[in-house]
Amino acid sequence: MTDVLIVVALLLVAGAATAAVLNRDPVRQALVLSFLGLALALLFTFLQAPDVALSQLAVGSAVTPLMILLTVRKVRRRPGDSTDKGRER
Amino acid sequence: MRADDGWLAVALVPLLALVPVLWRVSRGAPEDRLIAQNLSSLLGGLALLPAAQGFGRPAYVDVALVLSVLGPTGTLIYARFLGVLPGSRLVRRTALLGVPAIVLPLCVAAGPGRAMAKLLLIGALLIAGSVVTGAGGGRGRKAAADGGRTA
Amino acid sequence: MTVLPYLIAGWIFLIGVYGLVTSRNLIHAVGCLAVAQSSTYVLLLAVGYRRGGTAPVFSDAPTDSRVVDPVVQALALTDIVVGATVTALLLALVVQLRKRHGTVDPDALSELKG
Amino acid sequence: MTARGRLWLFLVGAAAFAMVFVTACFSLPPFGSVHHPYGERAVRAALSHHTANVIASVNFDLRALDTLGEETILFAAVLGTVVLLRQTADEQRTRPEPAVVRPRVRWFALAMLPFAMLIGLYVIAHGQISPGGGFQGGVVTATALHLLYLAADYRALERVRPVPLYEIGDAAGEAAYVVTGLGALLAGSAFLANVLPLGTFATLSSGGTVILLNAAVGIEVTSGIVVLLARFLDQAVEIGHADDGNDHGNDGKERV
Repeated sequence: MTDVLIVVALLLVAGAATAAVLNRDPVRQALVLSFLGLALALLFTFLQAPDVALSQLAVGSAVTPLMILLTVRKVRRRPGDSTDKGRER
Repeated sequence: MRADDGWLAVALVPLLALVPVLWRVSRGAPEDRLIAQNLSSLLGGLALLPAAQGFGRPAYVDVALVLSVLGPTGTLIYARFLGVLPGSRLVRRTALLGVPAIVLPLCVAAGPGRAMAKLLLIGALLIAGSVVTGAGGGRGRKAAADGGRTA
Repeated sequence: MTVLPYLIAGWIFLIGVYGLVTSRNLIHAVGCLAVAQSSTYVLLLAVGYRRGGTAPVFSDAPTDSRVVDPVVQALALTDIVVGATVTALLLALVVQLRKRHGTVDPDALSELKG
Repeated sequence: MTARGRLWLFLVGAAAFAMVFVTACFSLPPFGSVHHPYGERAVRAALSHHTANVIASVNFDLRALDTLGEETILFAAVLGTVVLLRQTADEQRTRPEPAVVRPRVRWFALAMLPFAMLIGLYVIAHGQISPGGGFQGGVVTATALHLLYLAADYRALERVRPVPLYEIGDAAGEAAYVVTGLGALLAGSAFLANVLPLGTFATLSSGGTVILLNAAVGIEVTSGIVVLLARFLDQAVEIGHADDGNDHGNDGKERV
């Protein structure tokens, strides 16, 4: 049964990683990245590594998304040639 | 430490439910993505609790404890930057039905004591987080500039 | 099952690098780098896993129980937190680039340089 | 190099990597194998040092020098970010308008703040016994502080969070780690050797220097993350370019 959990978590991680790369808009990517962090934390727990899972959760659920979102806000703040990346999608 | 397959099978249910949630996070409408992100942390907590019991390691519950605090925090961060906090009946129902359905049997299995208090705390935090982030109340103020563009 | 976790780690690495190569936005590229980085954690922990083992934390387990490898876990755990601060450093570089050159598109940046 | 050329180069490289990697995978010991010579030695060493959490023992005792390296990378990364995101001469600070926060969110965030803080400190303090430690708990504690940003706005956070104090904390954490290591030298042992009494197995005071090093890392990570987020928040919410004109009126405002 542990193996089943590990395989499902592995597939979730692989899917989330692929989705994170294919979402080209940073804000959407940040949402997928926090899902990836959660999937990784679940996988690590099933691999009997709760310490690593805690580390991943702590970083992935709030700190990394906050930094990415703040960077996006800063970068889009000034009107300029490439600020409209998000609009073109 | 013999793994208890029954509890691990229970953990498999929320884990499998994360598959469609992943689809929504990566392909849904903007508000659906936020709801899906919110739902994912709730389902993650619901998978971790029975897994800890299944592995026979109450110490693993700490992971769910941290998730129950940081999950809603993450959702609120997105909500602030996107300018929306969409309500979701799905999130509220999953929390109000799923959390007692998993936490109460776990409490019975753990018996009275510190472990049970911790489980009840996590359950309460999960429900509180989901109710607050899932209750909606329409759009706040629709973001005018950067938030609206990204949403 | 005997090699699946290793192969998945390889896939995560490749897809992350693919994102880096094709990215048109440096913030997205930093995210892709984080994805590629996570492949190392998956690989390390997969190597350290032992069937039927439990976590090498003996607060609630007898000291003679079969445990998984603690060394790889220690490696992964510190790297996750350090990796987050390095991500912050890269994002700070992106902010600086945006200030200096007014763009976050790597292709536009290389044109500027000539 | 054109985007097309780059993609082709990647595809060729990826194909070569995939071939070598897959070959290597099939030569690795199969997933879940029982043979872990280093792991077994680490477990034995940790138990002989009365540390219940073997991972904490590996990090802060057996391979403490390695963790000093990791900690220094963290320190350097925080320092680099602070330098990169400092306010330059052509930038000016604007005061963002107060945010509009729903009462429900405000109360929730305020109620969670002490919980999250306590959980973070609990994770740090129990590092040598149960899963957790300075690295993980530090991040949780730092995140907890930012619930105040969610409950109100950036100005409220600024009032209760003196950044210089956390900058000192960051350096003090790093210094405390080195000083603990030097203390071992003074005690007539090797740098970062575990010289303190080891205590009773699986209690809060077990593990000797593991507790001190764990606490030092906890302080450094907490302060480091707070400083990092403070710099990003400054840049995103307050600091604007002098030429921006009335751009701030809309964008400095916070929502939800």
